[in-house]
Amino acid sequence: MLREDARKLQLTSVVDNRPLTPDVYHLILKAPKLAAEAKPGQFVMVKVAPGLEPTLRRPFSLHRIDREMGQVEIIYQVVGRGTDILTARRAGEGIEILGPLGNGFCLQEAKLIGLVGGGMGIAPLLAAAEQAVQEGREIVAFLGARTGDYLLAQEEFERLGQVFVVTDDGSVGEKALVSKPLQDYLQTKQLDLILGCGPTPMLKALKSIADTQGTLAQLSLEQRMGCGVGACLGCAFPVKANTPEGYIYKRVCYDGPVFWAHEVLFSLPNEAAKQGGCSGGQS
Amino acid sequence: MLREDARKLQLTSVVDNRPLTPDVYHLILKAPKLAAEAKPGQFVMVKVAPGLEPTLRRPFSLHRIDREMGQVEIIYQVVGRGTDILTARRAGEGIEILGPLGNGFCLQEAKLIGLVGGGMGIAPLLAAAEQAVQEGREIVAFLGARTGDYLLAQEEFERLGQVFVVTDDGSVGEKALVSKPLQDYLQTKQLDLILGCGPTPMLKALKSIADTQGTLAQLSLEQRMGCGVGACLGCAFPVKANTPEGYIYKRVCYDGPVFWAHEVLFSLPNEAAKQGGCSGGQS
Amino acid sequence: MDKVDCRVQLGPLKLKNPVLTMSGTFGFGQEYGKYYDLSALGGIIVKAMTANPRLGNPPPRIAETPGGILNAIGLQNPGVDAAIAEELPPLQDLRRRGTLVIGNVSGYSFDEYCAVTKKLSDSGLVDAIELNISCPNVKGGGMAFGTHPDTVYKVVASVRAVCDVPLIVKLSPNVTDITEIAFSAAKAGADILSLINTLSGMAIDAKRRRPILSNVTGGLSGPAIKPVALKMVYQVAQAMDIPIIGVGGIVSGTDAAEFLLAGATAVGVGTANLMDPLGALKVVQELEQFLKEQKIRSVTELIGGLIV
Amino acid sequence: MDKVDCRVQLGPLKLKNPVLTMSGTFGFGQEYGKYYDLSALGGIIVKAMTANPRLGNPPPRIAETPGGILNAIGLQNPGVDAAIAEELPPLQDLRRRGTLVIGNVSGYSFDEYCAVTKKLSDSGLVDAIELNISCPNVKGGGMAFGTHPDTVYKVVASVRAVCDVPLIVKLSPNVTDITEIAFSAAKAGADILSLINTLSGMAIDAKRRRPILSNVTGGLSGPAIKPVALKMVYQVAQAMDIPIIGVGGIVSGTDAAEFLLAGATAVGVGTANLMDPLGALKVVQELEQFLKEQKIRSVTELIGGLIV
Ligand SMILES: Cc1cc2nc3c(=O)[nH]c(=O)nc-3n(C[C@H](O)[C@H](O)[C@H](O)COP(=O)(O)OP(=O)(O)OC[C@H]3O[C@@H](n4cnc5c(N)ncnc54)[C@H](O)[C@@H]3O)c2cc1C
Ligand SMILES: Cc1cc2nc3c(=O)[nH]c(=O)nc-3n(C[C@H](O)[C@H](O)[C@H](O)COP(=O)(O)OP(=O)(O)OC[C@H]3O[C@@H](n4cnc5c(N)ncnc54)[C@H](O)[C@@H]3O)c2cc1C
Ligand SMILES: Cc1cc2nc3c(=O)[nH]c(=O)nc-3n(C[C@H](O)[C@H](O)[C@H](O)COP(=O)(O)O)c2cc1C
Ligand SMILES: Cc1cc2nc3c(=O)[nH]c(=O)nc-3n(C[C@H](O)[C@H](O)[C@H](O)COP(=O)(O)O)c2cc1C
Ligand code: FES
Ligand code: FES
Repeated sequence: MLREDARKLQLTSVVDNRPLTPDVYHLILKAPKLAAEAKPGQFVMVKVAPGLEPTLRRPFSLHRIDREMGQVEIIYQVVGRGTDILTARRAGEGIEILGPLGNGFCLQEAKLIGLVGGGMGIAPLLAAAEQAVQEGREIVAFLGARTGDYLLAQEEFERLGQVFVVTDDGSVGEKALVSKPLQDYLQTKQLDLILGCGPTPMLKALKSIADTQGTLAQLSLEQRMGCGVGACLGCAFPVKANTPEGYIYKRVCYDGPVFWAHEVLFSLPNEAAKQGGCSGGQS
Repeated sequence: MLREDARKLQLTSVVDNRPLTPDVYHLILKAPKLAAEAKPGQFVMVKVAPGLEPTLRRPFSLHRIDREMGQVEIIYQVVGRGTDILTARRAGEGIEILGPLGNGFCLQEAKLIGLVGGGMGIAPLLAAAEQAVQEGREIVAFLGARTGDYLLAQEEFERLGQVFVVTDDGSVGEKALVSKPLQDYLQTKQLDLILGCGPTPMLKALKSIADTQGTLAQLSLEQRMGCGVGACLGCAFPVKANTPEGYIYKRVCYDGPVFWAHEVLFSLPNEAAKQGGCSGGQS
Repeated sequence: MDKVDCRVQLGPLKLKNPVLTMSGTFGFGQEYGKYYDLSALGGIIVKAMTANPRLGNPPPRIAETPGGILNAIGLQNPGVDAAIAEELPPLQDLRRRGTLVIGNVSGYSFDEYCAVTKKLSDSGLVDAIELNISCPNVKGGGMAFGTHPDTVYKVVASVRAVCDVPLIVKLSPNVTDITEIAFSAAKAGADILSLINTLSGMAIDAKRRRPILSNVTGGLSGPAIKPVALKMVYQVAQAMDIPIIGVGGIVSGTDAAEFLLAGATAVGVGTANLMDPLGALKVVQELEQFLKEQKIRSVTELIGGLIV
Repeated sequence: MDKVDCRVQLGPLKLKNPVLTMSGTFGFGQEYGKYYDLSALGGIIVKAMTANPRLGNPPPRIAETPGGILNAIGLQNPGVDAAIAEELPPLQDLRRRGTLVIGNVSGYSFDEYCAVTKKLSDSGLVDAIELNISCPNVKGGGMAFGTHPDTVYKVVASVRAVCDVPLIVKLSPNVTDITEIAFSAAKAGADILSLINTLSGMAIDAKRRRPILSNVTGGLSGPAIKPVALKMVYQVAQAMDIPIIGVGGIVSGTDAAEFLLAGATAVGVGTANLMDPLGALKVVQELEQFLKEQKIRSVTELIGGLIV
């Protein structure tokens, strides 16, 4: 009765779940099947508690994929009910997850890869950096955060390549947005590929830098999700298309979460917002 | 801002929570305030999980009240979602409870007390038996259950007085309903007071025995509850009254859970069931 | 921010804070008054009163559902005369301390609604009257009072004529168009609307093949219905200019803030009282906390403040 | 008990078991087909189709609520022609294996409903058509198709005339009297009713002071609405004699049994698919388990079997 993707529903066990800052946690899961097949940039839907509540699973990117140990790591920020519940899970407890989901980064033939991460967006880039270096590519990381406390995994990146850090408050590195060191860098050097993840304003800036510089860039996007498997159309993100409206909605969970920067739209063409559809209770 | 009863909301900690049979658990809580003031026959409302789900707390009678250790004990059967969740709570975890609630048994001047318990109904009788014996009274217990496995606390009762046991399947004691040994007993002896707890058919039988023999009897009743504190009128039980209908509804949580057998009605007079009230969505 | 101003003006009523406890979930205040000082509340709406004492429905009267509960209490109450004699006097001290006491009136006929209202209004024991017109059992009729604009108009207008205190009309959510009903109630003289009452629902014990409630159906309340309540409050607030008490699934200060943003001037706490005897107090405290954290000086800034 | 018989006759339709997956929560089956063999299902109702491709609403389209979710997808779909060309053909093998494939039709005008229905009916690619008349955005009108008996009658009758396969009409719960609507639909020629669609609702982010859904309001589904759905199914089943697909918050075999007892002949699983990709399969398996445990030989024994 079950088919191949049913393997993605797996009971993992918590190896560790500890706070890095008061509101950012590092979760390590024993999940051999997942570790064996997951790719950087893919994500999982975590059932934060057994039973009916909360209704939906929570999506988190893989921060690290450790094939040898059969483990995956997630870094999550406590922003609401689901992540709050998650903080209570202790080592040894089981957590049901669904994954790996989505497409992951596509490193192509890139020799020198720029990784641009803002805040929690740094998390999934480490997995990509580790894979890239393992494959003999070179990386350079541009990491930004509110304060030094939120600069995730800085040391890990420093072991892998050159790292530029900035913070909003200047507590660590330059007081700037992460687009600044990237732009500075691109004045003199070229990147074969940029991988970006972070808050929307950062991604917008990144897209415009990539567009103007003509650098290929992939962005990992977020959207509120329902199913996580491509069926409910809940996680829509607008991308350019040859339609009368100039765009269509793609599914972050299935067609993404990684998209080419040049296809993504951070604001809709003209009357788009008005073109609603069936509102008020329908779907 | 808080008033005296707010003390009834207390965070207790689990000392032990283990199965006696596959579906009956014994829960021991560290709860010094509760142990200090609770009386046999009172109950607590247990918040089986933090957060919004399940919506309501679950009522359980106190099986044992240990003032010295500052502990209370509950025996519960797993019958649905709430009790199922409760089985997962481990020693050391906190559980919020509300209690003690209700009126408890009233032993009055009784010298010889008969305790009649069926199934889970045996649980609250132990606390009463222990208190009675401590106060120098004599007890005789009539315990019945489906099978021997469900004969709770038989040994504990045997340490306190004479015990008659019966089971539905005859696996332990006589194959009979618990009213049988009670009736036999009453053929030759007199009880000053009967305390009863158990399934409705048993309570009905008990009431009719007490009525015909003229023995005083108190029954501990159950009803689905909302607030547990007497405000919502959710836990109604019909008792005789001088009203045109011949009865009124009392609150199990507040006026009970212990009622005099002679006042309780297990079936309503005549047209009562028809006298509905505001149905379908209202209250 | 140290101090925030929680006072609101709810139509003709002055509230020390926007949190009311809802009818049927708070008795006549007595039980919860043992848990905390009720003067912390903006007001309390007491259990529904009818002309004569009512026994209420046979048990079970409560069923739990995902995120909510169903109830079919059946308006058990001692009747308006006994309530005036015994239940309302102990609450008068609260009124002196600035917490409103509001009577909830139910009935099975126009006459009953009017009679009960008049007695309560004349008693001087309540600051306002809330009309519960969502009861489907109507003498001779069968059609609910609260679900048809014409009937709503008639009952509210009749009651208005005998009511000398501010009149709150409590609307049923079990309707096609809540704004239509709201218009009727307002046109007939309601000073304030409270919405919503419970959604009609049902629970079944599959193994026993029986409904859980003796009454078969009941009213759904609690967090599960919050989205429906929020939407109806928003819809009515958009459509017309009448003060609204937003009710349905409020268990936290944030929930209360959501209703205010949607356009309510006050909020009602029902099922949360059953979930926790300090439920309504927590809403008061958390709402104040919310205002402080968000650096909002007066709760009135939230009212209708949704950015769409 | 070793074997139980799960087959039901749903009006003109034969189902291998009473579990259908509901429109909008199952796409065109493709994604879930990678998780399990869809022939385990009684049938699948595919995503709503309209005359032209539709983009759908801007994100966010989903909000979580206590015990449920709100959605405002906005009928994103490739249009009926593309669906007939690309989405429905891969499902034909399922039909050969006895699992029904049912088209869900939405529209913004009578003409659109009829046009889409006719194309689907003529295509031979679906076993039945489910008419989604709960969409409040109507060309020129503003009144919803599904909330007034006359409009319901008209749209169902028009569609019936061009529909050569069994016609299911899906009712909105956002009405005063669901039986009135059900009667209209039946009189106009519906073979089967499915109820309920989502309840109208709303979610607000209090800190940002904004609605969570870009569309402001959305449709509430999931366990939270089960009591409302059960009650409406029961009410319609009591009032009239038409086969019913019971829908709303079903996540387990016991939930399914409750709907059957209330009077449904089949059940629909929606949000449960989002909660767990094996959600609908589990309902099938648990229902079978329930029958075995309860020593019920045929699932038909449950239908309407509530003891009141
Ligand atoms: C592909 C993907 C990868 C992600 N990776 C990470 C990560 O590595 N680390 C991390 O901290 N966060 C990550 N997020 C965001 C994370 O999913 C949300 O912070 C989380 O779901 C919030 O849940 P909550 O219950 O605490 O918040 P609540 O606000 O209570 O959640 C309510 C609902 O909204 C959804 N929601 C709220 N915020 C977001 C959001 N930003 N994105 C998507 N759904 C949201 C929740 O999933 C839930 O369904 C990722 C999101 C996506 C889509
Ligand atoms: C005063 C009192 C004392 C009790 N003492 C004990 C005890 O010592 N040991 C024990 O095992 N059980 C006792 N019960 C019964 C116990 O409360 C229920 O078995 C329990 O609430 C079931 O919860 P559930 O979530 O597992 O079941 P579910 O059926 O999932 O519960 C659904 C809802 O129905 C209520 N409910 C279901 N069955 C009962 C019932 N029999 N009585 C009251 N509410 C019910 C639940 O509290 C909950 O609100 C007592 C009940 C009362 C009223
Ligand atoms: C147990 C109970 C009894 C109720 N009794 C009444 C009542 O007598 N009169 C009335 O107008 N509403 C009554 N209600 C409805 C509530 O006042 C309130 O409108 C509804 O429960 C929704 O709010 P909530 O979700 O916060 O509970 C009752 C609700 C419950 C749960
Ligand atoms: C994400 C989502 C999309 C939906 N899309 C449709 C749709 O296109 N057509 C339709 O008739 N119903 C649609 N519905 C309603 C469901 O089919 C179903 O009637 C409703 O969700 C109640 O069932 P549930 O509680 O099991 O989800 C949708 C529901 C959800 C959650
Ligand atoms: S979350 Fe359902 S399609 Fe992406
Ligand atoms: S449970 Fe509320 S009055 Fe007893």
